[in-house]
Amino acid sequence: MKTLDTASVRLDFPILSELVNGKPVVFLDSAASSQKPAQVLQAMQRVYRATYANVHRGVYTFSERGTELYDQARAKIAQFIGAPRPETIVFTRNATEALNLVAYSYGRAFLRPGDEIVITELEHHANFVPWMVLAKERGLALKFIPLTAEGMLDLSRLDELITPKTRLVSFAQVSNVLGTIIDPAPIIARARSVGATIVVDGSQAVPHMPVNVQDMDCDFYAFSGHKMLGPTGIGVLYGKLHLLEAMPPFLTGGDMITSVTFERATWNDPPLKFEAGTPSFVEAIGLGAAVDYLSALGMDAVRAHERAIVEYALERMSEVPGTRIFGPTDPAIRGGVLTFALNGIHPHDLATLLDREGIAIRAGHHCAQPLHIRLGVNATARASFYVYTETREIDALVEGIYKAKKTLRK
Amino acid sequence: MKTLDTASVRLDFPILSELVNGKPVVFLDSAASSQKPAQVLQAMQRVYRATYANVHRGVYTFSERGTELYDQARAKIAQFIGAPRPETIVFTRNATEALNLVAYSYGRAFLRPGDEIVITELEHHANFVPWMVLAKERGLALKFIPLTAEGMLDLSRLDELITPKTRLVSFAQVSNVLGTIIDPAPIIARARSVGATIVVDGSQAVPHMPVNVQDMDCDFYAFSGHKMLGPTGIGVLYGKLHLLEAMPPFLTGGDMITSVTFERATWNDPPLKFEAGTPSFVEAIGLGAAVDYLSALGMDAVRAHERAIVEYALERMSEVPGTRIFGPTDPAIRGGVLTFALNGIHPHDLATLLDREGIAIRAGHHCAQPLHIRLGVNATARASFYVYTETREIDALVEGIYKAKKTLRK
Amino acid sequence: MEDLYRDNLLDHYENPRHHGTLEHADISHEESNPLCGDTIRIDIQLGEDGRHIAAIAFSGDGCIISQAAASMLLEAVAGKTIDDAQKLETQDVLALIGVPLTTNRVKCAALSLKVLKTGIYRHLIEQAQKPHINRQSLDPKSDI
Amino acid sequence: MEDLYRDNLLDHYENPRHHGTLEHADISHEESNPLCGDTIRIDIQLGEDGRHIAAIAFSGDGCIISQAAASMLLEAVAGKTIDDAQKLETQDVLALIGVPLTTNRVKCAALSLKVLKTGIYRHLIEQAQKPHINRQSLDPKSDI
Ligand SMILES: Cc1ncc(COP(=O)(O)O)c(C=O)c1O
Ligand SMILES: Cc1ncc(COP(=O)(O)O)c(C=O)c1O
Repeated sequence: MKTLDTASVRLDFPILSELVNGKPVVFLDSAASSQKPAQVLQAMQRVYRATYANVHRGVYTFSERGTELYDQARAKIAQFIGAPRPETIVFTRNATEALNLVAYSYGRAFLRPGDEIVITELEHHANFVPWMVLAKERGLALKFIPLTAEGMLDLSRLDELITPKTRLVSFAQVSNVLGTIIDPAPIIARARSVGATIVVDGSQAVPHMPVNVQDMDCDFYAFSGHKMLGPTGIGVLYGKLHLLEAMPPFLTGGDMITSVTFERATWNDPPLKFEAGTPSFVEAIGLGAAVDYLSALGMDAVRAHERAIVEYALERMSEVPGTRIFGPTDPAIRGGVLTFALNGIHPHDLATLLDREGIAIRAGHHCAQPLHIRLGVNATARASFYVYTETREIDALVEGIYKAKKTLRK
Repeated sequence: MKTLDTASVRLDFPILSELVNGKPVVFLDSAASSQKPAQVLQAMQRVYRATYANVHRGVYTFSERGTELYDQARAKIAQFIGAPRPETIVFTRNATEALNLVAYSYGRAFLRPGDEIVITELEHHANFVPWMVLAKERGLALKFIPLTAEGMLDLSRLDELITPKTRLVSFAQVSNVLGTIIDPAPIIARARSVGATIVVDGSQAVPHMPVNVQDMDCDFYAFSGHKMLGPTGIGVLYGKLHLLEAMPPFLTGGDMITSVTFERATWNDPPLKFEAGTPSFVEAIGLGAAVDYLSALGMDAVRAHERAIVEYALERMSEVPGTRIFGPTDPAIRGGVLTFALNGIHPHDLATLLDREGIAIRAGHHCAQPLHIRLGVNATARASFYVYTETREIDALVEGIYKAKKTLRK
Repeated sequence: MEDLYRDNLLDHYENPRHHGTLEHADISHEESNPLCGDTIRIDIQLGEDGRHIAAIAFSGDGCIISQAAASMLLEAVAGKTIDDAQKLETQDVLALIGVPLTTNRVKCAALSLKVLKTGIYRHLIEQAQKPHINRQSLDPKSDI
Repeated sequence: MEDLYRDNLLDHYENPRHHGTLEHADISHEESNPLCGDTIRIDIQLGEDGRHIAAIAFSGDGCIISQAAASMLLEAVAGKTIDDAQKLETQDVLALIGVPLTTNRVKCAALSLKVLKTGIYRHLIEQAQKPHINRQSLDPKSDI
């Protein structure tokens, strides 16, 4: 397996040589959104500067070239996650829109009052609120796979939770708060056995480890481009083709039709059926470049690097007095996310004080309030890592925490 | 009034010095999507290279700076269209999503079986199909303001069409096919008098002329960034604040809530209530830069320039034998769009042949099939203009058309 | 002239083979190109065996590529079986045309093949008379 | 230390004024900061005239900024009228804090003012007893 040469990776990220408050930036918030390599920025600039035009409907050079680049990006992304065909990849704004698409289109067409949806207690709001709204609107029951004390999913009563009444099961492959890497196999096996549709929120998985949606055998898989070196404004919904074909459209308008008269409209085939209006095609091309970049690094190498970093971070942080670390402490089942609380120091104050040292961490509920209710805290502090993270940045974090404690006399 | 110095404007657009098939590009497809000035591209590059981080939830420097730039962009756009407050500006992917947002959120909450929606015969699919779907789903009637032979709206029977049963009226301010500039006043006056909600599709207006949504007194106003020098992936829905407040959310997830428990969720205030998940904030910042660029040119000057170009184009094209021009021939009520058909030459073939000369025009139904049914043709050819268009490009087009006719022996 | 608008293509456009409609068709199907709204309809009369294409015709008008491609395609399948026709791919139509097309123009060339294959497909489904097959899931183009 | 975490602010954080709850409050309102989930609740007892703030208290815990801001705000409005309180703007709270805050931290500082004003607002609406006022349109935060 390749290993990651972080020093040379860092050279590709122009922003990492910036100063923040006079200090070299230590960026530890990649789980919220990653930085972008020059390769991705250049791919988008090239389109805007040399061959820009609206896609699909033009038969002149710029538009043809844009359409080809857009199609290539779709094919690259399909290959990256092991999807069988480019047509199974629907572009959305972000993971949130991808999950809403399933809830609106699949959910409203195929779920009936009395049906049950099962999610987990650790979901991001993006994989929580759409189901809550759907359940309320359609008279469905929403149930939760509970957490263990170690921040893993408690699958001991899976068969009682997922029953023949369960029509849809949705869960995050990796928790954005606890870092827990969830083994999809037992959940998917149980869901399949009762004939439920399976949705996986891969927002924190695709950027960080090899993913193969066909091996996993999920029905839908959602993630965002901006967390995996891509630009803002682009996300992905993978769906099995027969499902995408059977589903009604979500947004309607140009490009998603084959014909419109005053009386009726005929829908285009997937994926275009779900991409109404001018798509974010420059962003899609940027995401294609991000996938090229990650593929060149090798996703096994990316995962190995992050595992080493999170192992080091767990070690160093456990030395700090008054620290509570959330989630599994075994780096083998933990993504590159370290979430913690310090006795007597609110995460916001910690983040503000660390910022003075140029260190960026996130503080709050990380869009997972129900999980925080289970953890018994309103807010936590989170440092998260990616391909450019170095152990010396963990050292800087720990030092910064000691300094903050001193400032606040804790 | 300022006048436009096209020669200096063109220097800001790197793509205009490209060659296509060995010829200098003549880009006449801005109505589909405009080119971008370096200023817009640089504004986005600056974010990615110097201060990128996810917005809203971070309390460190990059995130704070990104949030400020995002908020500033919203304020700029509000000012540009005369909206009273930044909170009335909701960011979407494009005009299509903006119109779908109204149809889903407003339409499903406030329209009842038997209510009527009135649109026009010249609408783009984006302002047609969402209402068609809503009407079908909710048992509403969908009615159409007809066209006159000159390609204007026939308002002679407006009072019979818009009645107290009419709950929503939606129309394009400028037609993307006919170029017709529609005076919103009589339609809005009639709609107001029956208490209907008023939606305006400003996709072809905001890029090309001064717009003031408060003077116009519409309830909702939708447009896309990519047609007005901005990047792909960003669109705008303006809505009156009391309506945005009363409407249920559309997409749900992170950022659009104030709190989520296992039992209930509380929505954020507009506009965030409608912006679920990580927004396309870099694109929004790019659109803010586009608005700065257009404001510096002056929207009166932009309109005057396009009016002069379309006047010249109408003149030159009327010389070409076998040409049928669609839409008003008075440049005072015509935007910078020239749509035509040539006897015996299909628009696709014309576009392909012009492309060999480096000339980009669009051919097809321009996402307005119902309108084409009224025009009695499947497809038309469209040349469209913008701040960088020069009369010599119209000359090149006319010359190219003569050459195509010769090639196809017509 | 060279390449795209060369004589062979223009000839098929100006003198389309199998152009028209058939009154007693066993298969009739029509679709439009989402790009331009152009419509192509194909009518087929089958031989006694229900497999051979005894007569075939197309109608609708459109650009040179779509019309010439339809003319060439119908020339190629006339007299063959519908099973042979089902095996054709976009590549085969492009080979008939013989000159390179850009991505979006491929859609023009491919329309007649799509109409042909979908028409035959629906015919086969109807013949099969299998009520347990969910037609919606066979036909991706649900509509309103 | 300098600026943000200087002594005055830390003092209000460590020794919050008006911290607690009131048993017989005329006004009680609670909201949370969408940024972090921190919650602030404010209780008010009014004077005989129904206008003066006779007693006021806040509860909930959160970051130094939100807690100190609440403490300073309540110190400022205690004994004033609810009409005076309604006139306060975010700027006024920032002035009390006296050191510059970044955009997202302003939300922390502004939370207690939002709770105070929304609580008073709802109280006034209830008092007004105007059934023709659509409460939903007055209260932007509909929910499920
Ligand atoms: C009048 C009109 N409305 C709506 C749209 C849809 O814009 P978009 O594709 O950016 O959503 C367009 C552009 O194609 C248009 O011209
Ligand atoms: C697990 C998980 N799901 C969903 C999301 C939502 O992603 P986005 O905001 O890009 O839609 C995130 C990121 O915040 C996440 O971490």
